[in-house]
Amino acid sequence: MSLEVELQVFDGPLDLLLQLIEKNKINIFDIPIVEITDQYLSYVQKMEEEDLGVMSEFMVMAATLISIKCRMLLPREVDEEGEEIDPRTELVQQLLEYKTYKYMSDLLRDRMGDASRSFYKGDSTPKEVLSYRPEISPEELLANLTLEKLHDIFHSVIRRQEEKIDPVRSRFGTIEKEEVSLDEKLVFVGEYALEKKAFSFRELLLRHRTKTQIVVTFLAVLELMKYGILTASQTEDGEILLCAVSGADLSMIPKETEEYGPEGAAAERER
Amino acid sequence: MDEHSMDEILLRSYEGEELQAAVEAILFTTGKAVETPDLARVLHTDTGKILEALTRLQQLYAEPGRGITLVRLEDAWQLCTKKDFYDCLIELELTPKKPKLTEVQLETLSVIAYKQPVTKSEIERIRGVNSDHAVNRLIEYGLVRELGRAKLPGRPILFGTTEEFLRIFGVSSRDDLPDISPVKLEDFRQEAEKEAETIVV
Amino acid sequence: MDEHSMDEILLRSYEGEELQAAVEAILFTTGKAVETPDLARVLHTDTGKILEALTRLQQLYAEPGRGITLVRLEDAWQLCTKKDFYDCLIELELTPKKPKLTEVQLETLSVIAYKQPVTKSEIERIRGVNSDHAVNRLIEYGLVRELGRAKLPGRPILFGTTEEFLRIFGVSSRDDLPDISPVKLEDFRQEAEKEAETIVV
Repeated sequence: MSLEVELQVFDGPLDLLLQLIEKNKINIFDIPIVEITDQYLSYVQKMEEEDLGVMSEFMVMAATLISIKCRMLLPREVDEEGEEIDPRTELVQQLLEYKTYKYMSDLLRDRMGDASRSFYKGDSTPKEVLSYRPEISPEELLANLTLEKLHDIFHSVIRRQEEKIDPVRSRFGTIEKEEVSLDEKLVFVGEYALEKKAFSFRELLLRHRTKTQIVVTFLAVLELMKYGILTASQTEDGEILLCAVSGADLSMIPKETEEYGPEGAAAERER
Repeated sequence: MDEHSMDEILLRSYEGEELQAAVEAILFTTGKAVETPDLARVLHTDTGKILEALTRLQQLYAEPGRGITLVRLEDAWQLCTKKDFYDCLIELELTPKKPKLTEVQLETLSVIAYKQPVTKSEIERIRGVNSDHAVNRLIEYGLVRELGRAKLPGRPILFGTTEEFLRIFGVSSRDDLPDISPVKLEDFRQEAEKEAETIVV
Repeated sequence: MDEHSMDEILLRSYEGEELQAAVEAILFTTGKAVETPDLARVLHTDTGKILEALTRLQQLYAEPGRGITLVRLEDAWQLCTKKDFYDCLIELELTPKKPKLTEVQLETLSVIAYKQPVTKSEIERIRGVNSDHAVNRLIEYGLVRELGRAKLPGRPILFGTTEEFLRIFGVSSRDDLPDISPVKLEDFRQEAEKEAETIVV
């Protein structure tokens, strides 16, 4: 299934995904995740990277797709009733919800066109009548406000603002495009694994704060498992344990991996 | 300016035809949407009688020889021209208020309209993309307003639609918005399944 | 969205009841006196027919249940409220709903009080949402005023509280407002950082 995506502007990652699904005439409940991920990534690759804020949202979706793709390859998890869990379920629900609102916005647009054919009239209250309008007294407005209360209100506004600022991101003056090479990450995680022998996935991620870093680290772990350097298991409390395979060394990593980034995603896919 | 006071005015209640006429006079002069309780207060009567008068006026305007109509916006009432006369009115070089909304703004507005009261992060979750800018523009256009704070960590602002929203979209209340229901979702599901059947997977 | 241009519009003449309704719609929307020939031009008919329609409208408004009337000023026509209802219009002015500061306005006022001189975009940054409307209301209420222009790109207006505001609170300057200590701010920052760390994983 090949498809030329014109470089039009999409309102967000869900919008792009929905249009890919519609163009491919795919059953939304049975998304061929490999094809869609490929198409999605090839579109994102061509995207103008001017707005990093928007770009990062597309990247989050890319990571979600890749993660679903990975989970599709693994044996299916089962729920309490023994039913297989489809890794796509959550995404499908999100797409359906988004599609519903998009559809409603079209209906609203029609309503707006129709309603705008009515005209209203301005205020024509005579001057004489207006002269009866009492002035608003600031005293009355502030009657229930004390200095303490004003202070408390400002306090809570500032507090909320502080809570909103992501302390990690707020330390950056400008956000630079982050070059994360899968090669480097493979070596890094590989060396870390050989040195530590056993560690939790969570522990590994603690060193990586940005989304791209985390995504690439995750990919590196998958690659290392593929090359037989790492094994993964899950403890009862849900912790993912990674262990270095005894006798493994980094020469088991093939040399041709390419740089990973928004562009590298495609290279990763082709292998 | 001479100081006017309440007791100068004859405090009397209006009834029947006179009440109806008074309501029309108020709605015509102010040109704005006036709430039922305000009409009742000013005319010294109860909201039941006001609603009766408004209904009679609505019937009068519905006659073929009339160019105006009475619209309800939640609990407020406003006079406006019938849609049929749009053409002759724009020939008079009048332009109706009509905000140009972008796709993004319209999408954001529909989420707010159907999900209200809703926080920014909930809008973001549904749209999959940061919606701060769109929300701010919608507030600026007077279509969306802050309703208060949610009882959630960080006490985020809750948003909802305004009376202006109802006017612009020609609906009397939020309940009159085109239906969004699980039925719609079910439709999409069936559509998708039908489509899928025609494709050889 | 749909740009109507003159030639797209069906240039049709209005007649009978429809003409009468169109005349009412025009007089209602403009609110001003409109001359007979102008009405004839816009409605593609002759002044004779227009005068007939106006006469019929005048008769309609003369009915007891009506609050508006059609007055003739030389060759121009205007809709206005019947004099009998002046009293209820005055009462509408005299007994407005008690203005009360909303949660949004209070928040905005506190930001302006503590951050003055402050621009609208700074207020927006702090509150996380467009606050134009609240600022405008506070100015209207005489609690906030423009202080001048900031030496920033676009020379944005700087806002601050009025003397009236300070006087009501019995403080002589904004420096006398209760303090928000830097220690408190640092606490918030650390709290937020701790939260963020637990989220990253």
